[in-house]
Amino acid sequence: MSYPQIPADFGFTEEHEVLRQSARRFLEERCPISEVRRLAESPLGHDPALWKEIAHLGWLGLVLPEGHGGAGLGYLHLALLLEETGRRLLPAPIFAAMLAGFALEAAGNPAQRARLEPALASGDLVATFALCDMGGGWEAAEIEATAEARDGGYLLRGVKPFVIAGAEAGLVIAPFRERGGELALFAVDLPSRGVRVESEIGVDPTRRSARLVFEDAFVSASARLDTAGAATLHRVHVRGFVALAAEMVGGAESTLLMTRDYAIARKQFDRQIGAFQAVKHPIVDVMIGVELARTHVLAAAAALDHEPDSAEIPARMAKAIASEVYPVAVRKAVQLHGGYGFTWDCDAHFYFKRALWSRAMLGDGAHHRRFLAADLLGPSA
Amino acid sequence: MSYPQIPADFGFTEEHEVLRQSARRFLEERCPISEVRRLAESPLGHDPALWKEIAHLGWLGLVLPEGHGGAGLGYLHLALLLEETGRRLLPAPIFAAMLAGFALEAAGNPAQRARLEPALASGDLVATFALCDMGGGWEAAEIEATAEARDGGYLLRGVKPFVIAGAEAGLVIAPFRERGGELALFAVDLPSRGVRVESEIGVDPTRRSARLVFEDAFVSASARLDTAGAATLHRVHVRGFVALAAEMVGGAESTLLMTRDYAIARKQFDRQIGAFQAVKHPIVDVMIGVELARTHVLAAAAALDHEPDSAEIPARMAKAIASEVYPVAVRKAVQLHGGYGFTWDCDAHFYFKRALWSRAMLGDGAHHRRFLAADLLGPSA
Amino acid sequence: MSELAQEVEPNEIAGFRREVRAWMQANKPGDPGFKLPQSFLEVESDRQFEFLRDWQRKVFDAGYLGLDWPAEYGGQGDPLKRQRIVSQELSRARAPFLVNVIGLQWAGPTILHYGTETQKKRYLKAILSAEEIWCQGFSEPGAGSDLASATTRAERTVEGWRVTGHKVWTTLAHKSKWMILLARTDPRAGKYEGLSYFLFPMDATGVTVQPLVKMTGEGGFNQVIFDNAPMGREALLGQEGQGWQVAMTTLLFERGAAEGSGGGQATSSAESVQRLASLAKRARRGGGTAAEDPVLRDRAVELWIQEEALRLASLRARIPGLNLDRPQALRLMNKLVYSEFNQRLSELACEMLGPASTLWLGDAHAVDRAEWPRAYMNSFGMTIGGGTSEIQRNILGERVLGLPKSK
Amino acid sequence: MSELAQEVEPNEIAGFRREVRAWMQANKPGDPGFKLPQSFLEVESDRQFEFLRDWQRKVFDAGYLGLDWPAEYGGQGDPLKRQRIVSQELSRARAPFLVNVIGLQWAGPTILHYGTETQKKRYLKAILSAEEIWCQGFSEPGAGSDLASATTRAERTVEGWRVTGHKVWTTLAHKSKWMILLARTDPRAGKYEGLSYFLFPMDATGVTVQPLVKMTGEGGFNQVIFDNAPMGREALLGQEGQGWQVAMTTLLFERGAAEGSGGGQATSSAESVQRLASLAKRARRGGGTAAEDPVLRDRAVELWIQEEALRLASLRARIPGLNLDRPQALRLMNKLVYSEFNQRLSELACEMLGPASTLWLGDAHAVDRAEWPRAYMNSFGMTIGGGTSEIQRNILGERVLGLPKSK
Repeated sequence: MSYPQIPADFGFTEEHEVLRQSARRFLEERCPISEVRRLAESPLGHDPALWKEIAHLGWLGLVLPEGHGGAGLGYLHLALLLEETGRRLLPAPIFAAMLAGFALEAAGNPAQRARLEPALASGDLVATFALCDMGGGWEAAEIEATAEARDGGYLLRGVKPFVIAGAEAGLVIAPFRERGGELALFAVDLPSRGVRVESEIGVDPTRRSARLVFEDAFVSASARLDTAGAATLHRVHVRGFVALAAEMVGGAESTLLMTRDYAIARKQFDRQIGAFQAVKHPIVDVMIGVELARTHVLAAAAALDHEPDSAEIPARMAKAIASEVYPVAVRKAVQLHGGYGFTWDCDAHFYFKRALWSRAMLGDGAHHRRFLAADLLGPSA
Repeated sequence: MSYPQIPADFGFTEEHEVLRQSARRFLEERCPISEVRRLAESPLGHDPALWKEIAHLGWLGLVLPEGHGGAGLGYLHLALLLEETGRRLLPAPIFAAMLAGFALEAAGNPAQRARLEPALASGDLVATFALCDMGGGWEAAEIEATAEARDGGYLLRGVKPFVIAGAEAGLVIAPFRERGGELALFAVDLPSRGVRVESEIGVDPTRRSARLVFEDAFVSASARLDTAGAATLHRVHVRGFVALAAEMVGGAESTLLMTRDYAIARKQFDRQIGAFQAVKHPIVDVMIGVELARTHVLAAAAALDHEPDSAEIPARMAKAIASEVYPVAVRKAVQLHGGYGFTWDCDAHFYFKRALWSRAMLGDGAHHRRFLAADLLGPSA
Repeated sequence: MSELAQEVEPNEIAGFRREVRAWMQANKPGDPGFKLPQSFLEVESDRQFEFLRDWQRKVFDAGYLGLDWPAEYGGQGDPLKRQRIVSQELSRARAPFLVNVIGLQWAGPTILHYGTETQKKRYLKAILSAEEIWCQGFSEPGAGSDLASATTRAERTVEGWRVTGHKVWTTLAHKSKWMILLARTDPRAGKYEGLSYFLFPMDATGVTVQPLVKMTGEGGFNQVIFDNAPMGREALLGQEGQGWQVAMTTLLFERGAAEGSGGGQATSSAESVQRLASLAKRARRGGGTAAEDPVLRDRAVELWIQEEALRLASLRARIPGLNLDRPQALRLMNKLVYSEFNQRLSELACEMLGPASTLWLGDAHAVDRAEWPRAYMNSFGMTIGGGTSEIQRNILGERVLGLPKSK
Repeated sequence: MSELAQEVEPNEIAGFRREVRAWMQANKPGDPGFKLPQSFLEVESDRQFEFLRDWQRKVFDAGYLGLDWPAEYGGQGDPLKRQRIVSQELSRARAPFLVNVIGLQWAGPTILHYGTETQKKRYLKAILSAEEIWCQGFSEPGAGSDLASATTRAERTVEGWRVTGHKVWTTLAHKSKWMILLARTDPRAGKYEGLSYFLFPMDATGVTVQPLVKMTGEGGFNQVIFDNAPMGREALLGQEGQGWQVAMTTLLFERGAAEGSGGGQATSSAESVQRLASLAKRARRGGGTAAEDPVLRDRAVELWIQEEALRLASLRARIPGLNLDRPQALRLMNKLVYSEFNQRLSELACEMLGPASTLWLGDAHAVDRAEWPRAYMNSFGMTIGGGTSEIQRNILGERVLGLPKSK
C-alpha cells in the first residue's frame, strides 16, 4: 500500500463551497461561543431546538442515501461541514450521529437501514456509536463485550464507557463479540431493560458522555446488523478518523484565530504582544500545522469519495497530524493568553478540553504512526 | 536499579578547580581555533609537539595509577579536563588514549599494565581503542571479529572501522570473540603483520580515524588482556559514555558562546540580532540544555568516583542528554550565524562535525533511553 | 521530584533527616475524605483551608518551620541546610503543602531583607504559625508580564495612604490577613521609580475580594478591587519609590533564584516520573499497557533524565566551584525548566491514559480521581504565573548570557 | 518529493505526462563517473558545469522548457500546467537539476514582469537554452536578512552607472554572463526608495569573483567584488528607485509564492522519505536495522506525513475554493516547511546510519557516497538562503496572519 491516487482537484465543486458557507453563517448566528458557554453549564449540555434546525439543514443525513431522507453527499462535504462544527464546538451530538450512520452504511441490511436511517436523518432519533470497550480499548482485538444467541435473540454483556450523548440517545450501535470470537455490531434501542446508563462527568463540558453497562440485555435478532466482522468495524473507524480529524482542524483553526486576535489586541511593554517573536512565531507554527492538517483532512475525504477501499493511509495520516496539531494549538492558546488564558472566563479552555478528548479518541498520533510505519518500513523488531 | 547515591558535594575539591583552570589556560594559549584550523587541514591532523606537552601536563595518565606514571586522579578530574579539551576541539587523540587506559584498567593483569601504562602516560605510545566492529556495531553482542588460539598465540580476524588515530597509533586495544563465544580484549602493536591500516576520510577533520583490517594477524599470548568477558567491555563503555559526554558538553558550551557573541556583534534592521527573541530564545534553550547536560556529566563522574559499580544509569543519562544537546547547539549555531554560518570561514562547522561524530559513537539518545526504559518501566512489548 | 534525599550526608545531617522523616510518617495527615487542592492556587472551601492551616501549625509546633530565621522573630537561627531537609522530606512524604506559602516563601524573606525591626517582630512569627495568611498583589489586568506598568494607586493621606485599583492572581486573598502590594505612589515619576511596596491589611474598608474561576472550574484564585482603601504609614516596606527593587527581591525568592524561605513547598506531591511510571503500568494501550509502548517509553525516559537533572542541579547549585562560568544560571533557570517539565509530564500522563483521560473530577471511574488532566491544566499556573516562560527566557538571555534587551 | 504524479488527470494532460515521462527515461543522463552537485549551490568544476549545461539544453531542445513563456521570447505560450508537469517529471526521474535555475526561476519571471520589450527579447531565450547563465546579487556581508540595508552603490555616469561594493551568496557567479543586481542609486533617499534593480553584465571591468567555501568544503558558492564596474542604461530593470519592489517580486518567485518559472528544479533528486526508508532497511542498529527501531520508525513516519502534506498542498494550492480563508498561506509557507522537512530528513538519515555517518566524500566505504551527511549540511543552504526560517516566520505572521511587525 502507499498513498492512493486522488483527483488533482480533490473533487471539489461549487456545491461544496455552498455547504461550507451556509454552515459557517448558520453557526456564526446560532452557535456563538456565548451559547456554547450557556449550554456547557446546562444539565443537558445541548439544545434540542438547535438539534432540530441542524436536522432540517440536512446535516444529520448528509452522507445517508436520498431514499432514506439523506442528502446523499460525499465525505468532502462531510469534512467541510465538520470542520465548521468543530470550529464552533457545536454542542450537539452530530459526530455521534455520523458514526452511527457510518455503522449502518457499513453493516446494515436494506431493511435495517430503511428502518433507522430516516429517523436518524430527521433528527427524531438521537443515535450514537459506542467506540470504546471496558478499559478504553476501541480496536477490534480489544472488544470484550459479548453477545450470546438466546431464544431467537441475543443477550448482550459488557461495559461501554465514553459513549457520546449516551444518556439521551434513543439508539446506540456497539460492537460485541459473538461465540466463536467474531465481532458483530448491534443497534440497541435506549432506554431498554438490562442496559444501565450512567452519565459520566467528563473533561469536556461541550461533549457529554455516558457509561453503558449491558447486564444480559436481551435484544431481538434484528438488532444485529447484517454484515459482521472486524473489517466492518474497521470501515467505521476509518471514516471516524476523517470525521474527527475534520472537527479537530476546525477547532485548531478557531484556537489559532482567537490567539492571533489576542496577540493583536493585547499590549505589554507598550507594544502589541504579537510583535514579539516569542508570541508571533509559535502562532505561525500553529498556522502551518493547521494548514498541513487541513490538507490531509481534505485529501483523506477525497480519498473516501474516490478510492474508499484504499483510504486507510490518508485517514490515519489525517487523524495522526490533527492529533499533534490541535493539542499544540490549545497549549499555545492558553499560554499566550497569559493570566487570562488560565481563567474560566477566557474561551481557550473549552477548546483545550475538546482537544484532549479528540486526541484520546480513535487513536493519537503515535498510535496511527505505528500502523503507518508497517507500511513504510515493514514489520517492527 | 535506580539513580545511585552520590556525595552532595560531588566530591569536588580545590584540586579539581586547579586542574580545570590550568587546562583552560593552557588550551587557550596552545590550541586557539586558528591552530585547530591549521591542523584540520594538515595531513597528520594533529601536532606531535602539542601531544608531548599534554603528556607532560599529566593529562594522558590522569586516571592511571601513580606507580605507572599516572596521576592517580578520579573521573571528576577526567570530566573537567575533557570538557575543556572538547571546548577547544583539541585535535589530539586524547579521548582514544583514555579509552585505551580504561581498557587496561578493566582487563589488564599487573604485568600487562606495568608494561603499557607508563608508555601510555608518557605519550611515547599513542594508544587507541577500537570501539566499532564491521558495520558499525559496538556492543558486546555485535562484535564479530574473532581470535583463534594458535601456536601459543592468537590469530585475529575481522574489520574494525572508525578507529581514532588508527593510522598513527602504536597500539590498538580491540575486542575479539574467542572460540566458545566469549569476548576478550587484545592489545595489538601497530604496525604489525596481518593488520592492514586504511586511513579513512571522515566528516570530522579534527578527529582522524582509520579502518583496521585484521587478516589472520598473529599476536602473542601476552597480547590477550587477562580479564575477558562482555562485562569487561561494558566497563570500558560506561567510562567511555562519561568521557565522551564530557567532551560534548565542552563543545556545546563553546558553540553556545560563539553564537551568543555573534548575536551581540551582528546587527540587522539596525539592532543587535540577539535582541530578537527568535535568536535570543533558541540560544537560551541551548544554554539550559548545556547546563542540564553538564550537571549529568559531573554527577556521572562523581558516581564513577564513589559508586563505580552502579554508575551505568548516570553514565547513560549523561551520554543521552549530551547527544541531544550538542547536535541542537550546533544546528542553532549554523542557522543563527546566517549566511556566514554556512561557510567554511565560520568556525561553527568544526563543532557541527564533531557533534555528529560524537552523537554517532557509543550510542545516541534514543539508544540509551531504550536501556534506561527497562529500568524505569520494566520490559518492553 | 522523587528521592530528593539521594545524597551521602555527614552524620548529624543524616540524623536530623531520619528524625524528620520519622516525624512525617507519624504525623502526616491521612486522606481527609474530601478533595484537597493540588497547590495553593486552588484552595476553595473553608474545610480545605482549615485542614491545611492545621497541618502547617502542626509542622511549626514540631519546630520544623523557620529553622533558618532568627530566633527573635520566631525562628531558630539554624543553618539553611536544615530547613532544606524539612522541605525535601515534606515532598518526599507527599504531605499536603503549607498553606501560608506566600508568607513563608515570598513575603517573609522580603520582610527579613527590607523590614524595620518593628515590622520583623510584628509579622514573621505569625507567618510561620499560619496565624496570619498572606497573599500577593502584584499583577493587574493590564500588567501581567509587564509588572512595572501597574496602575493601582496609593495616594498619600495624613495617616498613610489610600489605595484604588485592581489586582489579579491574588491567590488566597479571601483567607488573607495581609497582602504584599505593589502600588504607584508617584504617577509623575518614571515607570519604575513611581512604585512603592506595601504590607497591606486585607481587613481595611474599601477592599472587595472577588472569586476568579480557573480553567479547571476550580476557585481559590481570585481578584481584589480597592476603592480608597486606607493603610497606615507602617505599611510601607523599604523606601517610598523603592517598590520595584523590593518586588524584584520578592520575585527572586518566588523564582527560587534566592533561598531563605521559612520552609515548605507550594504544591502537594509534585508529580514525579516514578508516579508516571506506575501509571504507565496500569494504563491500557492497544492491547498492552502504556509502559510497553516503545515511543511512550522513550518520552517517559526523556522526562526521567530531566527530573534527575533538576534534582542533581539543586545539589550542584550549592557547589560554587561547579558554577564558576555562570553562577546564577541554575537558580534562575529552575522555575522555567521545572514548570515546563511538570507540564510535559502531566500531558504525557494524559496521553498514556488515552480515552480514560476524558473523565473528570467527581466521576466514579476517573483514574486517580482525574488527578492527571487536572494537573495538566493546573500546570499552566506555573508556566504563566510568576513570570511566563517567555519572560523567563528573556531574563535568562539578558541576565545570564548578556544578550541585548528585547524591548 | 516522491510520487509527485499521483493525481487523476484529464486525458490530454495525462497523455502529455506519459510523453514527458517516456522522454526522461530515454534521455536522462547516466552517472557521469564524477561527483555531481546536489544543488546549484555547489557547482565547482567545469566538467560538472558543462555536463549540467548540456542537460538543460537537451531538455530545452526537446521543447520542455519555457512552455508557459510567450512564443516571441523563445517560449511556447502554453498553460502553466504543462510546465509544471515537466518539472514534476524531472524530479520524479531524479534527473540532474537545470543549471540555469536563477535565470529560469527568478530572473526570467521578473524580466517578464518588469522588462521592456527589448529586454524580454534580449534575455529570455538565452535563459531557456542555458546559453547565458544568471546569478543573483542581493545579499551582502552586512545585509543578509535585512536585504534593504544593501550598501553596494551604483553611481550615475553618462553611459549608465558604475558599481562599487560587495555581494555574497552569488552562486554560479563564476559561470554567469548576467547578474540580477540590487544596488543603491540614491544614498540620500530612504532605505527602500534608494534601491534600484539591474541586469548587470558579469564580463564588465572591475568585477572580481572570489570563491567562498561552504561548510562541506565544497565551492561553487562565491562572492563578487565590484570596483567601479560599468554598465549601460539598458541595464536598469523597472524604474530607478523601484529596486526594492522589483526584488520583492523576484523573492516571491524564489520562495515559490508565485508561479511562472521557465521550468526545472533547483536540486537534483530531492531526498525523499522513500529513500530514507530504503536506507533504514540497510542501516544496522543495535543488532537489527534502523527500520526495526520503533522510535526511529515513529520519526520517519512523522516525516512521511509531512512529505505527503507538502505534495498534497501543491495540489490544494491550485484549488481556490479550498484556500478561501488564507489564499496565500500554502505558497508562502512552502519554502519554510520544505526546507525544514528536508533538514530533519537528512539529519534523521545520519542518525539511522550511526557510526557509518562519520565517513565523508571520497571514502571508499562511505554509505551512498556520503550523500546523507552532505545533504544534512547542505540543507542549511535552504533554511538560511532566500530568507532565513526566522524571516519566513515573520513574513507569514505579518502577511498571512496580520500580526504586527517585529521591528
